[in-house]
Amino acid sequence: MLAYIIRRAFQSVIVLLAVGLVAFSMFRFVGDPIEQLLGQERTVQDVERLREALGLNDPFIVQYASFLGRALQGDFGISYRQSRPVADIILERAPATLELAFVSGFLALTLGIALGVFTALRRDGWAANIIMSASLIGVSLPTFLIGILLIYVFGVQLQWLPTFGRGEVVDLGWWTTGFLTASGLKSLILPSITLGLFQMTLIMRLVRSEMLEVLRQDYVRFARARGLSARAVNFRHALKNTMIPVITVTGLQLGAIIAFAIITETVFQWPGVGLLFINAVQFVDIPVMAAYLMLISVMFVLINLIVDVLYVWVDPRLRIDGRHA
Amino acid sequence: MNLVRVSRLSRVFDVSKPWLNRVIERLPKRLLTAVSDVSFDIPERTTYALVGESGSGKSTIGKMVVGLLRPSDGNVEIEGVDLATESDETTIERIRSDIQMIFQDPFASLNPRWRVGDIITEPVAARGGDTEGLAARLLEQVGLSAEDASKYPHQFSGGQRQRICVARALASEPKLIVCDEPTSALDVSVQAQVLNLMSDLKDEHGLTYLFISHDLTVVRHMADTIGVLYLGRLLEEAPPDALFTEPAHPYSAMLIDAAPRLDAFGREVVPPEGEIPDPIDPPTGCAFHPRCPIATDICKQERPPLEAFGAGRVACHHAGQVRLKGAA
Amino acid sequence: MSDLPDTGPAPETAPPSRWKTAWDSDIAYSFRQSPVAVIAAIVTLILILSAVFAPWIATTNPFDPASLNLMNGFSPPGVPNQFTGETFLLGTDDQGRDVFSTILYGMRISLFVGFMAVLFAMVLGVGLGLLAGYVGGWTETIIMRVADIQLTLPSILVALLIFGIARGVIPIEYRDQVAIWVLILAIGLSDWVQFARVVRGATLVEKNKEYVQAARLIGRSSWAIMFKHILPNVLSPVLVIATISLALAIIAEATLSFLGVGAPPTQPSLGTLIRIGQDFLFSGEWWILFFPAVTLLALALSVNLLGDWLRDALNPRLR
Amino acid sequence: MRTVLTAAILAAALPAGAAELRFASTTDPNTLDPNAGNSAPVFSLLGNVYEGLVRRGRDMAIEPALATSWEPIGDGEGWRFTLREGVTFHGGEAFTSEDVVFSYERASSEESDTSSWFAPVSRVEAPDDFTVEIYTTAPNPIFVDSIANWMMMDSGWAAANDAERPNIEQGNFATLNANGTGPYRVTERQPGLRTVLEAYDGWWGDDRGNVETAVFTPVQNSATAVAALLSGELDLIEPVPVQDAGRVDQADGVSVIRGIEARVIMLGFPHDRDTLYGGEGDGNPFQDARVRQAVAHAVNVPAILQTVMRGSAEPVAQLVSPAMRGYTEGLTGYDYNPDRARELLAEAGYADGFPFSFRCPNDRYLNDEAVCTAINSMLAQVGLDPRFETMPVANYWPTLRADEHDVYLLGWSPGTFDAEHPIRFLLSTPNEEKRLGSWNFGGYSNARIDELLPAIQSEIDDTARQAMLDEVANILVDDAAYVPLYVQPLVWGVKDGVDLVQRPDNFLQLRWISVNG
Amino acid sequence: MTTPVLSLRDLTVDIPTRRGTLRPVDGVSWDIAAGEILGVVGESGAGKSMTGNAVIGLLDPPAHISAGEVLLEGERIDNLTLPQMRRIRGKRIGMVFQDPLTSLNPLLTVGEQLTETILRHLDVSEAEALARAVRGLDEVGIPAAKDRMGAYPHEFSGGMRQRVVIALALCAEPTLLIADEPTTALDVSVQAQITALLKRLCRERGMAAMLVTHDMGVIAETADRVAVMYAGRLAEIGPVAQIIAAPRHPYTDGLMASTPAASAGQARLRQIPGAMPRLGNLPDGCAFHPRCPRAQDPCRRDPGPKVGDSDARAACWFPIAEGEDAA
Repeated sequence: MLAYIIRRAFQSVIVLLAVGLVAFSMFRFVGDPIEQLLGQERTVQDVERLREALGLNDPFIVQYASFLGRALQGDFGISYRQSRPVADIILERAPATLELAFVSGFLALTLGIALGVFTALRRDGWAANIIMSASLIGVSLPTFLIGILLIYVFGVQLQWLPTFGRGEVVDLGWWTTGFLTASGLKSLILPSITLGLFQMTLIMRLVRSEMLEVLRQDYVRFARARGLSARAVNFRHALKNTMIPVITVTGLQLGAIIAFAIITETVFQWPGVGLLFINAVQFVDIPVMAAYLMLISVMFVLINLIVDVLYVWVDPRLRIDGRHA
Repeated sequence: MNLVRVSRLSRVFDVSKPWLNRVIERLPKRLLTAVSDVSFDIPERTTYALVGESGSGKSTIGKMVVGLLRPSDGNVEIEGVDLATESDETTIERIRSDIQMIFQDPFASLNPRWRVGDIITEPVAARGGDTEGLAARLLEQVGLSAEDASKYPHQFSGGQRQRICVARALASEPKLIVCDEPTSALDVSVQAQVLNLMSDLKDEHGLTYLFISHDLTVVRHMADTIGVLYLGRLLEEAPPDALFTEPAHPYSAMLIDAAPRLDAFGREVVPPEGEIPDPIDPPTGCAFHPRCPIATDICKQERPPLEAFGAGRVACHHAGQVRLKGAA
Repeated sequence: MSDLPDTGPAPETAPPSRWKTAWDSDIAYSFRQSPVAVIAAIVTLILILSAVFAPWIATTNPFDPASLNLMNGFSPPGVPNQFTGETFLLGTDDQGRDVFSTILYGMRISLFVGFMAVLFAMVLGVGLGLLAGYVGGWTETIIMRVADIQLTLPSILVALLIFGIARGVIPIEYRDQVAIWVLILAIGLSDWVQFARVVRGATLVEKNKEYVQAARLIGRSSWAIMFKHILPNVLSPVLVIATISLALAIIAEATLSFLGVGAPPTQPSLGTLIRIGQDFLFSGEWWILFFPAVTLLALALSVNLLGDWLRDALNPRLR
Repeated sequence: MRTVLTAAILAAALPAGAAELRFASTTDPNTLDPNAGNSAPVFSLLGNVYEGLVRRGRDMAIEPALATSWEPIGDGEGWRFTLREGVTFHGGEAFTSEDVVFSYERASSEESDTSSWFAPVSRVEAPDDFTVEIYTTAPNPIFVDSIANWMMMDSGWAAANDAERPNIEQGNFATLNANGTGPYRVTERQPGLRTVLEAYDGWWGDDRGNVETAVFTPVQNSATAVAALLSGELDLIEPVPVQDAGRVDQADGVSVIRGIEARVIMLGFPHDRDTLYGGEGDGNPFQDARVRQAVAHAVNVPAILQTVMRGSAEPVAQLVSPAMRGYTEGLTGYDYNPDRARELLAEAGYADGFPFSFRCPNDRYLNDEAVCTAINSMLAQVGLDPRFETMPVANYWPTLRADEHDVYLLGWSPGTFDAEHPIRFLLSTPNEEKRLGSWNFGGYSNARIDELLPAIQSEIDDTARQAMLDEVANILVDDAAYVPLYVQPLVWGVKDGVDLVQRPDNFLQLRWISVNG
Repeated sequence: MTTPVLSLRDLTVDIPTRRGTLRPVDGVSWDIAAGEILGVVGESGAGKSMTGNAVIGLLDPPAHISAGEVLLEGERIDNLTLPQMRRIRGKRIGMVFQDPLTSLNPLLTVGEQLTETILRHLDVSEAEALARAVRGLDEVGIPAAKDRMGAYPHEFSGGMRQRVVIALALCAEPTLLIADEPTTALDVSVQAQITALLKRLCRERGMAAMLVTHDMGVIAETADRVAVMYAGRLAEIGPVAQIIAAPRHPYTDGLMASTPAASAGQARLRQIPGAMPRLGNLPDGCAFHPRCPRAQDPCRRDPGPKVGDSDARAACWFPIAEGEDAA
């Protein structure tokens, strides 16, 4: 296990370096930060002074190296736009995104698995067929359009739910949470549906097909032949085996939730890192963009690692090290 | 004259964990010796059979003979040429076209997306040969009709597919055909058809077979010489009748005894002890000693060499000291 | 050794025609038995055909700026415009473009982008997947790690990156023609990984099958084995993924257009139309958003339904 | 006792009972440092917190603020300001001339983004605690107008918090905190998320409504803001997309307040290129005034205003809006006349049109992309062949600055609210040293305008000055150096019961807001 | 006469498909008495596994029993509801599948799988279930049974795994065991061990068993009686000794003759021409007639009549008389 983690970590570092390089090379094309930093009455001298101060005159590779060097020490630089340390800004925004991603991921996972199991067990039932077809609507409309429609219906027409933001949040140390207030919880509903719908559909369909596959396996037949109850066969035997392939894909999907949060956060003005990133792109706030991308990569790598550990935890066949049957 | 000469053939697979795991978990390198020091010759126009249970290395030998696997040690010479070391392209091509193989699974050995005609002629077409009328001729030779060339494999039954495999094997007019469990996926009545076909073709085309199987009865029917393999080692080599009446090696005797027989109903078999050991960590000395009823100390310490015994060769410290339990 | 009913050789009667064979095949039968698949196929076909024949169906050419009359803007569906008196079936957008015609032309762009992006992703992903699966070793490690990196970067970011680079690199006189291709590249690049993963997995299975060994035995080159032997056998899952990817690519195009990096505003795709239309959601000009959105939904949904059906139909294990 | 007293003061300061106002705008000010960001969002918000020596009234006219009066020194050597007494900063320190001198040094420092305002200033002196003398290198009649956004900071506070100079790239204490003399103080600041302002009881003025607490939330997506206004989550939003104005107006409980902004939207040309950036072959047809006039005739501004802008904007023929000082009355520009446009093109030898690049931002001005798409069609309709492209402003400015453009769209809002401003930035021959023509991307050059600008800048007599401004405006029209299209509209959405004052500079003055009911 | 443990009365299984209804099992009848092992032999597609699945009610839809009866100890079980059937499976009928590797759930320990089965069917405490599980493993010859309870299936060798499967099938002490090709996936030496084990357990427990296999040799050594199936129909049934010594149905004869062992010493094997027909394309009359050397006109019209007594009978128009050379 340890060796596995070390190897993974090593690969992850390479992935991170590559992502960083790609990301950094991209920033040069996003635009010129100076244009966004200085007002219309600035002078050529102002521009030059600021360029020098921000290190924008250095060669690209020097900028990347110094970014990496500082990033290793947890210093992601100062936001051009907000003139504050990027690490602070991201820490401030991360709870919003993480809470949204958590709720969406939770919705996607629980509903996805429940509906997936249901549609697999009632494969030919009308309810299952309706769910299967209807779920495709979730992947047939762009996320932003779903968000806008939800806002229009539930926010503007019915006025049931807030249309933007996180509502009231409670400070718990450096973490801010919307879970503890009614308005915070209400604010979570629409964005998390928007964000989770797509993933839920994917997970549901995956669970269904894997479950159907598992239900055909000999050990399920054998469990049936031993007269085990439907519950034991479907859940104790079939579902657990279904989870093995599902874990991998789900891990990737949860990673995607954080990435997709960009669009949802934009539509709902959700004050998370995704919105921060889109603003950073708009204002060419390179340090924020770089830090965000690194953050996403780290999250992805972490999720991958967790998935691998889970995998071993679920599947005893992977647990043996050195022993041979 | 020997068409095939296999000498001191060995094959080791590295099944170790990755390097880092071994360092951290202090694991040794794990080597699986699939084939260990096997030598035999196949005279032209004869059938040599290799028989053994799973993990005995019989398929690995087959793959090394046809050149799909490289030996770790030892060599295989076909018509005096070792494909692994030969550098002359035309010689390699010539030898290659002299070797063909028939596989176990008639479903997996035909490309499901190719038409039967294309499958059969591929060995010739790939070398730029003339394939005019070839498929039709071959199909008829194996008992199918020429029109079948335009069909796809899934339109045929298992037995018919195996006939197609035979047709493909014949396309390049080979001298040697390695048959790896050619009938173990077939029903008995169909198996008889395929085996008969193979016997007929052997005579018609002057073929040499290396016949690999786990089924003693099939081997006994087909082979001129039988080699018994256990954990990658050749334990005994003998003509079929000698082997089945007077096996010299205790393992051969055990195999023959354990095989279910039609005429032995009501027979109370005392089943053999134990199972095949882990090939990564084979027993010392004679690999069979933990299960051998007549093993002595020397068997644990010394690996017996394969030496001439009776009509064949045997690798046993106590050769010829066992008797079959049931009458053959 | 299965004891299930043999589905092997069919009885030989008079050789049926190719059409008859196709009609009789299991796939065709399962298709006829699935009303959802039939409806989805009809809708897809109608949409594709109307996109292809847009110049003959559409009443105007919305991509010809010289033909537009701004004063026609915001005409409601079927109601004469208050200034020009012209009537438009599905109304007009803010630029006075006939929404019906714009949808047809927009769908052309969306479908073109979708098809080409999937084709690109498929060629790249299948090629790399085959290579990784068949060759193995370092080649495989590198390809699959690159795939990991690719997965780490959300597709939107990849697309933004490619857009930025393209803008910096391509000279202006080509930019208009190239914009679409950049979009295709961007979507395709973010989509190849799943093709590569699936093909690699299937290749790993196929390469150990005996027909591949038979081909190796006669000395066929790796190239021939990969493309002539293995490729045709890994195409079923590829087909399924391609179908679903097509729907995803169409939506990705819409999302990129929403973020303002999609098709140029003078040649709006469905996504651009939706982006434009969503500005008018509150203002009462619902048709500018509604019709393109419904078209997109119909297109993506029917393609998805087809993909869904295809997945089940091509998966013999579920039969 | 003390509580009662506070309550009494409160009651006096807030006439109609304390109220909370939740308002939103698209852009969050990037800083609270009045010298670190020279942009409308910064000044709009800080205008409630900091004050200058002078300020603009409801009608945009300059009126006394921290200075009670001012007068020229000698014959245009500078200006002498008499400061208001009894003013305290939010932190409690008294406001004196020392703070003014400090604020000058800070605002004009190299690190400051507002230093250009002080280019004409030679020195600043403080003869006593409540008098300040600002000397200029040349007579400067509009100097007082130009410093309405120059905000007074407390020298002691800045020193104590190590914020004596603005720091654009690193930020400092003043980036997140503010200590002004204005009617509101910042009690909470979460950049990009939420800013809370509370009424400052110690403010010297009395012209204020009843907003006790104001919560500002940046909402980039205007549609989201509209939804929030309609659903009652916000009391005031700025802007309402023009297309939604009608809907908001009709909705119950909310209404729209319209006005015209200071910003003029125009088309620019590539005057100094030898060959076109997006063209084919040699030559630059836009150097021929007839071609530029043809463009002006080709654009159907009324139609754009009617449809794309929903009748919310006003056409204009010059670079400033009627609300600005120095606006030229009675000027007419080019009418929509496609036939004339084709004639002019034919006269210039381009009857068959020619290809050129036409670039627009898509996230800078109201409906910029839609306006440009419409213009693109109109140019095509007179036979021209524009290669149209839109991009985010982050890419747009760099390409313009790199001279990668032919025809382009530009909006200009004069920071001084004076017609001189666009002449300096847009019409002067570009000259880095003199800081002239820095946004004149097309490189337009006209000797007469270059000659008139210094005269305008130093002319104290309003009539003479207006005559010169009129002359420039007419040159602009004759030459079609730019094609002014319209003045960008101001459209705010408010909840019923919110009374406010909307100024063309789009600044939101909380003290003029009353919330009833 | 005691009631047989299992009685099949004209059992017929149908699979409706779009090309018509397939009939993988067609009118099969037999009895198995307590302590008796009935070997069911036939080639792929003969319907032998399908018969076993039909008995225990594990037919995959759309396959279903369309006619006939299944009686377990005299009581009809083919018309039970699913919950009722679940009470019978494992409890009164045990089943063993071909592949021990895939029959066990890889994620649960052997002990967990055993105890869940015991607790499901027997009203015992958990401790008692554990004890029984250990006993069960011990009985099938798993060494150190107690220590192996916590082991996962992949930690066992192939032969041991099949022993575990047998322990699982028998842990609730059923009266009938259906073993579907239990040794096909095993090596010869292990195969002998497993057949010996099955024989011993049936004898010790007085359990009836239905042993499905394609290997005549295994039947010969294990079964008391043998049923030969062809294309879903029962071709011949009778005591092992009698069938092997004197088969009456030409198919039985051909099947045994085509094994290489039977032709030892001959240059060519005796082969049955052709292949078993597809279910959708069964010939009229006796399904074997196109391959049968003895076929005559009646064979092409009607299935063979039953010949012989209830103990040993064949379905053939022209059965082979004792001592006659079939070929």
